[in-house]
Amino acid sequence: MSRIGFKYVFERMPELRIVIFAGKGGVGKTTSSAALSYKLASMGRRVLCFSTDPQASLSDIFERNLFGKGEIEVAPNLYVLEIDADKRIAEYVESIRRKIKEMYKIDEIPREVEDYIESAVAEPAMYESAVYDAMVDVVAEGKYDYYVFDMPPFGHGIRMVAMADILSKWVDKIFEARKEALELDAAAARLKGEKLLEYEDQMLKELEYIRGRIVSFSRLITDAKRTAFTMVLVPERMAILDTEKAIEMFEELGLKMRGVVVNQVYPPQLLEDPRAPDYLKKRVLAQRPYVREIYEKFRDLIVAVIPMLNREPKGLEAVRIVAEELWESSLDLGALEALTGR
Amino acid sequence: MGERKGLGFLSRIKDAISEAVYGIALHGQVASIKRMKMYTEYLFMLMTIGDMMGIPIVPPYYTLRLLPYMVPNIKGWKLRMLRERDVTDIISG
Amino acid sequence: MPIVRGGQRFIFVGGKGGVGKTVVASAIALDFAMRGEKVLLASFNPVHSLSTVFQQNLSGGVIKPVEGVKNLYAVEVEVEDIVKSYKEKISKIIREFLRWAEIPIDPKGFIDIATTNPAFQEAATFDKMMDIVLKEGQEYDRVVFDTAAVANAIRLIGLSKIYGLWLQRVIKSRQEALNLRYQLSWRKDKVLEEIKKDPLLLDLLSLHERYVKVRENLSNPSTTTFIFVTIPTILAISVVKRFSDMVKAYDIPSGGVVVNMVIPRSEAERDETGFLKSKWEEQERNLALIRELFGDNILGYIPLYPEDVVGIKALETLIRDLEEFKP
Amino acid sequence: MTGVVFDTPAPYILLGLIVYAIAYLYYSKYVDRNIWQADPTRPTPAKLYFDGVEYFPVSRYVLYGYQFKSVAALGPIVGPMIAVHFYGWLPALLWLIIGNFFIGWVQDYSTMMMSVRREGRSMGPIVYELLGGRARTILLTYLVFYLIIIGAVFAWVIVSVINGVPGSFIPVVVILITGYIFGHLVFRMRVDVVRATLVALILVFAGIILVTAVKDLRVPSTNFLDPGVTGTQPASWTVLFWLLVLSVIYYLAAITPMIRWLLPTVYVGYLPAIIALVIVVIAAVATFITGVKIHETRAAYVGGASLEYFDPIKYPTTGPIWPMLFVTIACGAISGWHSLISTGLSSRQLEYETDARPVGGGAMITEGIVGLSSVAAIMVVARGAAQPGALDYPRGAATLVNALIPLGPDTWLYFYSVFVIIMGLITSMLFVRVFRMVAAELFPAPFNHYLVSPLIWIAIVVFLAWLGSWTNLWLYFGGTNQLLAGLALMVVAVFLASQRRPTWYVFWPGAFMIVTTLAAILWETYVYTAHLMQGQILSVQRPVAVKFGESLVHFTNALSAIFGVVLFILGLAMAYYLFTGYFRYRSQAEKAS
Repeated sequence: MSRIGFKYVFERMPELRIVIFAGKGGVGKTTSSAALSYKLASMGRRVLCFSTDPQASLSDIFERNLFGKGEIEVAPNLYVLEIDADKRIAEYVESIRRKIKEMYKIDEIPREVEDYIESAVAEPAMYESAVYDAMVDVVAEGKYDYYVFDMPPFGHGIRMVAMADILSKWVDKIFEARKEALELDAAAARLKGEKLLEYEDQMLKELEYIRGRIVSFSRLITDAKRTAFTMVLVPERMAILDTEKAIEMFEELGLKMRGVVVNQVYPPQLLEDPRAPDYLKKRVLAQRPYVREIYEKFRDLIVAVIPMLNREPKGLEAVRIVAEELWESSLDLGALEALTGR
Repeated sequence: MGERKGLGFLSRIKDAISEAVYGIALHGQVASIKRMKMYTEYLFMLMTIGDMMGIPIVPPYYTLRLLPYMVPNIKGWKLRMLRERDVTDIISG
Repeated sequence: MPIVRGGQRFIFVGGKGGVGKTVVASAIALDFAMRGEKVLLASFNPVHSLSTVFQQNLSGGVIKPVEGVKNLYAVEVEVEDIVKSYKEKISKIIREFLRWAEIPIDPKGFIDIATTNPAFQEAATFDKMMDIVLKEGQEYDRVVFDTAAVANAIRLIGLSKIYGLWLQRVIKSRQEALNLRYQLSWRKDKVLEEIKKDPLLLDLLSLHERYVKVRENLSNPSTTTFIFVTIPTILAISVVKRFSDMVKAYDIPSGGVVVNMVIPRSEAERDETGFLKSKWEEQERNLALIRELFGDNILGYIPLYPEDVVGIKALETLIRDLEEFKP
Repeated sequence: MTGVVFDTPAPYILLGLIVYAIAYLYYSKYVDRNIWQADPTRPTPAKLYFDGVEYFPVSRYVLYGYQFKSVAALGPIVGPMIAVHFYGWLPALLWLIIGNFFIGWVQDYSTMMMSVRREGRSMGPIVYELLGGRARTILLTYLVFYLIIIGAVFAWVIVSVINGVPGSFIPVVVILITGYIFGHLVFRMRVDVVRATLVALILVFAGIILVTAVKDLRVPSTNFLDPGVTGTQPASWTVLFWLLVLSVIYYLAAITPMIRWLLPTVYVGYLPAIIALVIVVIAAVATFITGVKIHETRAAYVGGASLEYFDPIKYPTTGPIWPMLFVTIACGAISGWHSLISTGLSSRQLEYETDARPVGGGAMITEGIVGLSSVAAIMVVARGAAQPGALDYPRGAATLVNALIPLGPDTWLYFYSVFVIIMGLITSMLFVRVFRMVAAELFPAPFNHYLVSPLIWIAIVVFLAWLGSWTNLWLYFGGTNQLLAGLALMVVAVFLASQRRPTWYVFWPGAFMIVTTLAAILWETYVYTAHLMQGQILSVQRPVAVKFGESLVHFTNALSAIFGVVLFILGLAMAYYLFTGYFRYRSQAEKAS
């Protein structure tokens, strides 16, 4: 009953396709993402691990430069994507320029349009948008069985999710406006008795395309059956506060947090081990109140507990260790409860 | 206009009358509908390329994708949107 | 010797998440205050923790004196008010355009979306930071910024020129639009008055003006320094490396690196479980890397404490350790 | 046909038509060529500022139709109805003919031309540029008054026809519903306009035929809420009832999406209206053949110049022929409202400068013809009691038309009653919408809110229509409208002066209109003030006074007097701006040469 781990999450949620790891900086989001992806891939499924964090450390974890290199297979079936948003933006904008030139058979883009493009590139939220679109992109392609997203720290992570909400409302609204404008055009034409051309508005088509992507992605990530939002936290005051605030903000967005992963929990045996120095025991004890707080506040949400490792989780070997803990935690809820001293 | 020349006086009268009837019955409404469309377009443009008038509204990432189709409308849109209007402009129709 | 040497007024503290930026920033601020300088500690974290570190209520978005320490003031920056006023301005402009609009759709939804631009939050944070640099901060000998994750910080302090570029372009667009509006108006005098008072343009212009000043301030090695906090793990080190390189590339003075959460050798040796030992061995390799990368720029080491650093006493210990502790 | 045709309206109407032909063929051509020097090669705003929405060239025939539809409403019907009653048909006819010749089309055409030469600007901006912000504010304030007063008068006319012709409301409801159906067919179900129009026509005529054929449908009966009241003169409770019904319609028109109901209803309403107008004009000329005679109780001239008419108590609802006749008949002779239409949309869509003459001038002259036919219609029905009745026109029109197309007097009575009601309704529905816009510009919050401002309009309109005297209100309407005309003409004079062009042809008509209307407004104010001072009430107000006490009526009259004072002061101020502006530009022009 009290066994925990992602194994059970996947058992309970057979339709689960997307796992998103969010949380404060330095709590092990990227490690968890890498580990879960690794585990799923080792079971023979195609997995994409995608870091949306601009301080992406997937390269560090897999000890291989992945930044801006596209989808790289780092282990059998395990693909990793660390996008270079700036590069992506540059390419995207260039394609728009090309399209304008082709559409109107011009060599030079009109000044006000060019000004607009340049200003768009520099817009503060452009970076996030590009990352967001990359997420939409890989999911829309549907090449993988599972997608694991590593979100940027706190504010930006939530915003990335909020973006799904805003963007789909936005695209809905402008779609409505465009459609209404065309309706009105058609109405005027009908009153004039002009032959009614079946409207082939290219912009509407483009909008439909954008809308299709945004809305279906937004639907997907807000679908509790197919997407699991997971907060990673460590037994520290700030991490707990962050997690609470994140859950609150998620609820404001109408989303539900699927679970929390508790990372860096000192193995309880350390306390009983006579070989452990007082210093270490003190650290274990210092962690206790926070473990208790986590247990009390998030008991129903805890999906996995990762013990404090004796080394930095990098390299496939270390990832494998974390992966096993994530999949079936050696510390189950009972052990956790024991830790709280009740 | 050129085509009509050969059609003779009577058919010219007929055309004139049917145009006048259209003017009485429908022109005003078509004008109102066009104006409504114009305002609807305001919203659309504001929400997409508002930055172009210094009104940043949403991150322009997806807007860029629409930009190519907007290119021919931008000038007219700016003119219409920024023209100062008075109540007496909108009485008719 | 103070932790941060040099006379710079503005001290930014950054690093990967979870490395203890807030604690280090607090320690630096406290250190100066105890040496008799008037210090402002400003937190730009999305979830503030100064109140926790100092064990007193410092929230509310206004500058408050830190009780128990003379000369130390702190603020947990809130941006909601700025975001709100910005939203109101945008909404007013849209409504103005639609004053006589006969449209088949309800514009309210549009206005709601229009005012949720995620850039607003960022711009507002930036705005506050500039205020502190240019206004409030001028009354203090030192201002210590506890910034959010480094990527934000870089953008926040306008290291990336991109923000300034964007501002310039938006200003230009706004000016052109207003100019066209003037040309197309018949109430020239009235419209000219309105254009002069255009809230959006005024905002943008003041933003840009302050931006330029802040940039000047920040790229001046005699007024600003940038302190990085790291812990002896590869992940944290590579982040600091990346950002200190970036800072160098932008001619921003870098004030040094603080190495946090170092497991003391003595404790590792005492551990017979092997748990700390193997961690420590890894740490030794990483510390060597840190020395290699930052050498003389290392300001000091902070041991990994068995307990959380909370309260002024603990900070005082930390300050002492920073000077004395050697791994 | 007895050989003596001078006892039918035909020769007089024909005389009018001839004069109008001269106006159009010679006078307007002269003005167009010599004063404005219209040049078909000069690019019009439609071409210069082409935007496909407001600015784009439209054929002159279309614009002519549009302009005519926009200027012709109940105005050319109600005005003659009152004027013929009080002054006899000859003065009414002469003013229609001469007024339109020298002033009416001159204004419509000239304002349009001025706008063409001013980048298609509308009246507000032109006045602002020529005379300054205060003059424009006065103009807009005038607009507010205009919209309220005309709303009240139309409301009263509508209510008295609905009340006097039981069951006439039913076809009107049918039209309102048909409007919705038409909108749905065309805009939602994408039926083409011809088919949808057929459906609409069938429904509209079915409504009229139904109420003519099935007598049981003629409910509710006249004055059904005021038992004991006889005659068709509407009584207080019934009036209030119908006014509230109208209020609902107006409010819906003001706040629902235009495209769903208001616009299609306007269209559907105009279908029978156009037919009605064309038929009545033909029938008026055809009295040569049909032999419908001028009614024996109708005299060519009744009075108005005698000293008697200077007694406001004895003749409270009229007054001396000068200035009152000239404000009684506005539309048809000259109407200031048209200047707003001419400069609103038409001037931005003229393809050639030379089109302004047929569009601006031609439409106004056509409206004059409608006015003539109204006079003819009133000529052939009996002159009732002291007050002109709103039923005079439908009765007269039915008499004229039935002689030509004998479908039975009842059929035509219902047809023309519905025509009057629906024209009044449609224009009022559009006016409340315009009021909403003006309020958005002029009023402080929360009165500028689109859900609130229509209520203000409706409340005042209902109050005035219920408690005021409609003929007096009509005179106020005429006053505001004609003053607007005088001002518009003067604005053109100022403009021409600034362009160093001859101004006489607009200056003198403008001056005449301004002086006449200021005098008329003053007279009306005097009428109300005199009643107040002597503790009297106007005869039409008696039923209300009996039921609700005289103080309410006195209050209404006091309000009306204040109305008058405000209008007068505003008019005077505007006239001041205009005349000083005119002479300033003139002296500048002289100095320059």
